[in-house]
Amino acid sequence: MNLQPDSKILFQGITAELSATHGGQMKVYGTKVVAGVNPGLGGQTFDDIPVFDLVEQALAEVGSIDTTLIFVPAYQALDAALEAISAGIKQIIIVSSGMPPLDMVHLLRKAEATETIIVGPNSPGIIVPGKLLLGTHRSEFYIPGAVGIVSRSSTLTYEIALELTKAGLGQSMAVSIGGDAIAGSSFLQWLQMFDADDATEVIVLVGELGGNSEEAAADYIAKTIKKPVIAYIAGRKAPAGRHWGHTGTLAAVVGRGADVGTAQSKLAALKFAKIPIAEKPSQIPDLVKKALKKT
Amino acid sequence: MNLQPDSKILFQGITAELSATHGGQMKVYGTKVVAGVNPGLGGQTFDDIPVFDLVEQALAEVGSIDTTLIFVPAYQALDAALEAISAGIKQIIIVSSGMPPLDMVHLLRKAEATETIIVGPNSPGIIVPGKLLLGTHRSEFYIPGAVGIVSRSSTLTYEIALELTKAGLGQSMAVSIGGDAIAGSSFLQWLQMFDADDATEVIVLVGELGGNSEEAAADYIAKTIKKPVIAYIAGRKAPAGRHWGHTGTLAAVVGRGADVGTAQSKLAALKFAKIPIAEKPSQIPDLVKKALKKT
Amino acid sequence: MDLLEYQAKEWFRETGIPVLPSQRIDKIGDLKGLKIPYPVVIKSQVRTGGRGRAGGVRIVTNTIDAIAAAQTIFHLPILGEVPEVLLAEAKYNADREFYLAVVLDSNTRRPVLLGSPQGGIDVESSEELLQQVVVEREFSPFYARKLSVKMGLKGALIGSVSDVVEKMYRLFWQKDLDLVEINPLGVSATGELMALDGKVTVNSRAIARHADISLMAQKMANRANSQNYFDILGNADLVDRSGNIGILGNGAGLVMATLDLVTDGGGKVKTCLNIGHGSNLDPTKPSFSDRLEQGVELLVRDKNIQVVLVNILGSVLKGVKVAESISKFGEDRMPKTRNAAYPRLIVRFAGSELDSAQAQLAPVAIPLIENLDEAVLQTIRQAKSSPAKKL
Amino acid sequence: MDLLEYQAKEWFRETGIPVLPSQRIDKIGDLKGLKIPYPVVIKSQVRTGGRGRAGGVRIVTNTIDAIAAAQTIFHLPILGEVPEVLLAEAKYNADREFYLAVVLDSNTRRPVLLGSPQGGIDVESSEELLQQVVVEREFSPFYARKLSVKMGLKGALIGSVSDVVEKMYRLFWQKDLDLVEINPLGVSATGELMALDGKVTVNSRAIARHADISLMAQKMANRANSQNYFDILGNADLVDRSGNIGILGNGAGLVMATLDLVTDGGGKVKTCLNIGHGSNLDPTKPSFSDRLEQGVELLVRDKNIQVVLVNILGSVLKGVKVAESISKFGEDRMPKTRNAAYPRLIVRFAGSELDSAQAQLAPVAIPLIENLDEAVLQTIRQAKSSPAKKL
Repeated sequence: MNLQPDSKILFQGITAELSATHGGQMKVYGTKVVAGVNPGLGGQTFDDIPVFDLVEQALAEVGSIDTTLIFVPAYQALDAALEAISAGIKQIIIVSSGMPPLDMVHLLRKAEATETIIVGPNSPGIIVPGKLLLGTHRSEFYIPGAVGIVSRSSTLTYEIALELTKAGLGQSMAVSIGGDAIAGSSFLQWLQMFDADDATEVIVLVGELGGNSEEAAADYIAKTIKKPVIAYIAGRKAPAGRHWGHTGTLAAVVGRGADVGTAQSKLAALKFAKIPIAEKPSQIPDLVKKALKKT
Repeated sequence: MNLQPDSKILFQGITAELSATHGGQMKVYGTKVVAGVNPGLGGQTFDDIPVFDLVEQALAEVGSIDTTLIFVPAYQALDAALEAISAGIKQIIIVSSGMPPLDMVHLLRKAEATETIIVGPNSPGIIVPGKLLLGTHRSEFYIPGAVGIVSRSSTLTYEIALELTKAGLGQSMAVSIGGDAIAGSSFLQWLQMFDADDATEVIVLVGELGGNSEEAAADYIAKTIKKPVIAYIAGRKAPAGRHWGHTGTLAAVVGRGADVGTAQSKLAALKFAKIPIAEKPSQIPDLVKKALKKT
Repeated sequence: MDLLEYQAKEWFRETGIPVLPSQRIDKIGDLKGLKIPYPVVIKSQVRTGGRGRAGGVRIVTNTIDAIAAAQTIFHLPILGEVPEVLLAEAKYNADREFYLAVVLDSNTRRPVLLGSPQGGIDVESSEELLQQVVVEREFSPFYARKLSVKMGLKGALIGSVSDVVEKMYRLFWQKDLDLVEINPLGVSATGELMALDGKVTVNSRAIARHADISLMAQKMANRANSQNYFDILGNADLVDRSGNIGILGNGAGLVMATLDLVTDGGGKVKTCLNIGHGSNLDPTKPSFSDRLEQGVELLVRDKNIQVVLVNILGSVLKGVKVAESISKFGEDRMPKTRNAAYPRLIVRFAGSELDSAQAQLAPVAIPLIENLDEAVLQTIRQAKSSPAKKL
Repeated sequence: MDLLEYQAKEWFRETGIPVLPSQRIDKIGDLKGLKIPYPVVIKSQVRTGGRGRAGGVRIVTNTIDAIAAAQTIFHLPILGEVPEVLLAEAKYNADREFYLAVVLDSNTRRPVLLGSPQGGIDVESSEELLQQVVVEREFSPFYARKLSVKMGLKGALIGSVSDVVEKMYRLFWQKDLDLVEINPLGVSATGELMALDGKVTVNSRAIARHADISLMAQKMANRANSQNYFDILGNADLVDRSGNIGILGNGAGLVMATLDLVTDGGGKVKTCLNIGHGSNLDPTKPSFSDRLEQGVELLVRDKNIQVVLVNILGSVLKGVKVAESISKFGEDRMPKTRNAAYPRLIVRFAGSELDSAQAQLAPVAIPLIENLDEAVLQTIRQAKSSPAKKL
């Protein structure tokens, strides 16, 4: 993935309000949001960002785009992403929440065929503290450093970052794959990325109940990841079978154990893989420090 | 395209009757039809050809397949071709006629994405006289030689082959792209192939009214093809605007000249490109001989 | 298969494309129960173009005028076609008129979206304004937006016009169409859109897989009393009503080549029938020999046809079988038909078992010739020497 | 959203999946007009499983028995659910029973086809027979045939079962389902297929884009008197009826983490409400500050809740605005609600303008704490010290 500070960013679904809030945040961070797209608003300019009706018009004007951020309403996100793919954009971050999962299935089939990276939906995106903000992470909670954070949440990720920052532990990068049942990128891909990233010394994996990404990650970490990993799982005390706004879909109908997706199942898998587990966010800095001492 | 005599061929939509007629013809010609597929007939054997319910079962049994021939009823042809693509087969000849054109649009989008060659639909396929028969060409009309034939018809191709054969002019290969409005392969692709093919010395282009492939071919020949080309166009005397069983769809609604698709338009384009035109099939051998003398 | 305007608009309505309130008028009496307030537009429902210029569209302001207009239009042929039904529709005040279409393009082998900001009868005279967007991959609404932007639209019209195009495309794909056209798409002063006329062409090969369209096709066929039977056998084409030669062949290219040869030689062909080549993959349809036998019979039955040239080349049937089908015909049916007229059969055949085929046809005096030019020559000679037909 | 059996079967019927003749029974009287010949199966329409074992399915042979059975079933709770309607259906003699399903799988991120040659109540006890086919690319019928072959089917059953699976997939895709299941699919001695029971789960996020499903959802919501209002604001979850703490947060992960902390600390949470993070991209839905204000009010109104912990972290709203929403609430509405009960508000906030936010909340005596552990501690302390509620 191209995460250079000078990479060129497109803002699909830009509005005056979104430009003022998230656009402004990114700009302050030095992220080059070179154009916005919103059909019908073409020709306007929001905070120095020129707006176009079509992605291809934006590209014709500003040249090639490294990453597009999608902020359109949920039912329009598939089309926006397909428009970006059709224009040759290879990195897509979908901030929008509420995308129907079959739209994601449709999109992933296309993305895989065209080797396009999809992060999200329902994701605050990626932040490389001090360098690059691709999405809606609140940069105020982050400082540069050596801890990589990968999670499924947005605000819970800030919570973890805040604890680390207060303890003087900066972050190399934080990414949320998004809380939906069908996500564009996986824990595994990001763990691999962090493992290969020179700036990252320790990885914090932030999971939550639902799905089985954490179980798969635990297994993958034990087998493949060389850097130390600390895990935290939210939802231990949540009643069973609830959605909590995430994980709209449960895959397991038949043929799977009844406890798949519970926080307990995830914690068991992490313990089995001998990964240190934080009981609460405020414990994470201590566990990170211990892990750093060992290396 | 792999047209080796020892290439392994699959027969999708095989039945006892089709096996006896077309299967038998191919076998006599030495074509290696290694398996057949027809859902529900799996486990049977027609003339030594083992039949499977699924393409993947056939592949598991006989190994990889170079080309599949599709003989299924028209409305099932899309699915049969997609099944072949999904199993990794890269050359598909669709013999079936009557495929709705939007099924072809669907198929071509997939075929292009997976770099699969589609010949047909509504095509007798390819014959390399004396070496290989991939389809339903009547081999009795062909003898090996140096004339390449590319056409949109089946029986009219035999007519041309018969005239050449009677005149002692053998053929390097004959292919029909099929008579449908939406064809998997184009005149241009085959002209290019013949131009590069060592066995071919002269090319006979057999066109007919409808569409604008012949006009495009004339232009392409003038600009690109080095070998001599002889053309014949059927349908000069046909009433305008009729389908003649081919070309179910006319693209030109607005924005195109009214005479696009007529034999006259094609003849004009060929004349403009200085390509010798046969008035009738029996004139072709003489024109071929003249062309061969010049080279 | 072309739909009539009112049928196209029914589909538009179901799809959510905005159309005016309208009523189908089968007979003059229907105008009395009109539920649309006047002024009303009475429109001839014909498949041919130029309806407006020919007087097939009239605006009326009361029942008496409506009846008068309808009576006129019911009897007004437009390019030879007299309407069986009319459409009574509300009047619309369009500020501007756009042109929109989705059409299958054999050149790009893709559906193409077409649009012009200058629709109505002007669309062909302002071709340079006609914009195209090829739907390269699977459709998504952004293709429609590309068209809107190419048409020069701005602001809210981009979204509303794209929405209509999107619905047209869904209809196109879902119903296997060759064409769906809205011309004009009325645009009101406030930006409201209305499909004022519609054209829909269903791909003939796909009809059988849509229950609803099959039903429509059946009704049309019954009404038009069309060559339904021929269509089952293959494709029949009337070349020249005054011709006296029939051509039957296996394959479109071969039939066309034969037609060219006969016509070049001075023969006059009335009908060509292509019975197709190869085996039938669909067991519900007639076999090759059935198509051959029934096809020959159909041509022979035509009282204007004096010579039938059967050109069968490399069929799935071997020569003996072909000859069998034809000789059976010679024995069984020829005597009866001979009384009525005097059709001669000339068979051109090349392929395996040629000799046995010739032997088989000799007793019934039907010549079997291998050389195409020779068969054509004999056909023309026979047709010229035949006595004039009594009708 | 789970459909009831009769609703699922209506969709099956429209899609061409074979189902038995059946009638919906809303009240006992409906059984008198039964058009299905006896024997008839009376089935409780509940969403929970194990209906058969619980006595919710009965075979009856005459009207008297039917009425008796219906009266029993109408009053029989199955896993706590009492049916509002019953289904009366013809009886079917199945020779064998298969299991078929299409389900969305978050693991492969694709729909998966499931099938077993041993369906009915046995399917879970013979898991090793359950076959899977992942629909990797766009669906085409060959995926369904793969499933049939994996299930061990031969001959004509390959085609007929695949045909049912194909229709299930079309339904799944077209209606945005999480699951469509036929269990059992009855197979007669002659190979005829029949969907004897059906389960359909619609994805909740997609409901709004299907007019027909939206209508069904609305009716269900009215009937079930569900937490509709909460659903507009975000996702509300009842944790423990006997709890006395309410949690409101912006983000599912954050709310869950807060719940864990409070519970680990000995607090008892009744309800959690996630109002979501970020701006609202859909202008028809309430803004962040609306969600915040209305959410707090909903929790405070609950007479069982004594402390509400509001955990807002890095919201799109700056601290001052968050405090404004909450202080407005403190001024305007707290006095009234204080009379009824005594809910305390504790606000945890971190982010820009923290100090100004604290200053703004001071006058209304609502504590704003930056540290999460500290906010949780105070919440638990308050909840424990609060006097018991009078209901």
